[in-house]
Amino acid sequence: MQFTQNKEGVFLVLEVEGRMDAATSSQFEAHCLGCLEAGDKRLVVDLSKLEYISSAGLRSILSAAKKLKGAGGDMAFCAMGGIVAEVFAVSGFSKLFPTFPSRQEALARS
Amino acid sequence: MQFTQNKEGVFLVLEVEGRMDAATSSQFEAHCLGCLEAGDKRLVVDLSKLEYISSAGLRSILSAAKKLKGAGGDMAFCAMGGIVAEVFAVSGFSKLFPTFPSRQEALARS
Amino acid sequence: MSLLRLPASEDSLPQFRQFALDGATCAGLDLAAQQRVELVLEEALINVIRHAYSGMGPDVAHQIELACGPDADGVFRLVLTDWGAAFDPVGATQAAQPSDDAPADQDDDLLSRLESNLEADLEHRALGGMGLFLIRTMSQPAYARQGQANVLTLRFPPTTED
Amino acid sequence: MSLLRLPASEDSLPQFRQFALDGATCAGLDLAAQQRVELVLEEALINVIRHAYSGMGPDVAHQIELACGPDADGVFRLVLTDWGAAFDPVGATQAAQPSDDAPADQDDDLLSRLESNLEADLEHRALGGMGLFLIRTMSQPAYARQGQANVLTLRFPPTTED
Ligand SMILES: Nc1ncnc2c1ncn2[C@@H]1O[C@H](COP(=O)(O)OP(=O)(O)O)[C@@H](O)[C@H]1O
Ligand SMILES: Nc1ncnc2c1ncn2[C@@H]1O[C@H](COP(=O)(O)OP(=O)(O)O)[C@@H](O)[C@H]1O
Repeated sequence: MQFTQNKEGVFLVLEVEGRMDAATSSQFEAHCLGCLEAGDKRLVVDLSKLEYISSAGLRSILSAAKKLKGAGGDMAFCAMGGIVAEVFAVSGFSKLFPTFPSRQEALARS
Repeated sequence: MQFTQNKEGVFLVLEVEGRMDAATSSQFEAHCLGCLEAGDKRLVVDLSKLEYISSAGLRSILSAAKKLKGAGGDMAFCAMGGIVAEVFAVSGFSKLFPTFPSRQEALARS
Repeated sequence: MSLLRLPASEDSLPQFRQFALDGATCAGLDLAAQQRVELVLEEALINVIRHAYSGMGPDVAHQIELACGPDADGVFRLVLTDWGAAFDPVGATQAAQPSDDAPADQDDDLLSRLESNLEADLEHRALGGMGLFLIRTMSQPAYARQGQANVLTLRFPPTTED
Repeated sequence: MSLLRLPASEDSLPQFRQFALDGATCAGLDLAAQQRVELVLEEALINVIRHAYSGMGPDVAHQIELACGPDADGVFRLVLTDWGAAFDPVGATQAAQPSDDAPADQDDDLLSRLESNLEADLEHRALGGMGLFLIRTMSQPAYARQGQANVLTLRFPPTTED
């Protein structure tokens, strides 16, 4: 998994590239906790370059999101496609989290 | 399989890189026949970069060598190591063909 | 059917994955279906690797066998076999264990607990339980206990009825 | 033991190769021994793919099964199984065929013909017959006909007695 991040107003946009599977997904939570420690607690996660996600990835996301929320932050998602969008839909994640078709829309929310 | 060739006096030195297995070995005979058609019938085959050879490779070599000989040419080998040297030894190919430790020695023969 | 048997270890995941994807490609599945195969397989394998053999001695070979290919109706399917504790991932019930080495920490309303969790909000939602749900949503699974083996058949019919 | 079963086709060669090399690496074989495993496996597979099922109808599944791992003495071995015509690559004798679809074009001095060919000069040397010889030289092979199957066990003991 590869991470690219840049600050957009109050949000930190985190682009995730690669695969979130049983072998790699713990990196996602670790990276988010790193952001939190650095003071960024409002995350917009851009999934346009994420190729694959399994329940291990969902678990890592959920765990990170709970910790952000505990610190008064939040996590939103944008630009997922293919199997990632399908997994978000059936697992209820697209209802659990604010999700947006594009990064622009995610940043434009209040 | 990759071929690099250059003329050294009366000999054409042919360096073979890669693997000579059931899937690739016919390329060797085809390449030698190409050399023969271009007028090169005395070949020194440098095997230092050949990683692997199976009986399909031996068959391709034998077939090419028979055709060179039929045209009044010959084939010598040099610089094989590892499994390639082992296969040449047990199959009797090192007795069937002139073989040399180095390219220099192969070229220095009469 | 093609078949691959490997140790029940996370190290075996890449080989099983490649084997199933090769099979799915040969069977002509489209990319979306191939990704479902990959996902459902990972979920099913991880469960067997992490749970099926816990508390089982070395007298049982800790292995997993994966077969793949079209069934009699031409539908691509995976068949996953393990020789661990009886567990039905379709009904999500665990058979009572004759051995007390393996405590029966599942009960037969696991399934309904898992499903209600999907409705929970962020604070109340439990981290786990998504694997079985994805298996049931993304494939047509069928489970059978055959002798000492768990046999899970995962069918991937062409996507019309989505 | 780990196990892989695939169609008896040259397309299956890369997968069988990778499977055996993974097994050999896990078993701690050195590079020279790994290369012998790779070579002997290719020779044995090619023979089964090209000869074992010729003249056999679609009622027989044209498959090859490869198992690998250490035997009871800890020696790494491959076990290759096919369900084709009876053929002993160690003695190099072909069983008489009850069916006349599969003509018995081998006779039981194949082995001695193959070995004398190794002494022939360039003009007289036949192109083939090296595969069986490499199998016998680079591994310790043992053959058994088990029911409808040819079972070839190829052992790779540590290289001291070379
Ligand atoms: N093969 C199995 N043997 C025993 N228990 C299992 C098996 N597979 C799954 N389980 C149980 O079912 C629960 C739910 O599994 P799953 O939906 O994959 O989510 P997770 O493993 O993330 O909790 C697991 O936590 C485990 O207790
Ligand atoms: N599984 C098999 N079934 C029937 N015949 C076989 C089998 N394997 C090998 N043979 C016969 O043995 C011969 C020698 O095989 P081999 O030493 O591999 O050399 P090659 O195939 O190059 O001739 C083959 O040509 C074939 O006639």
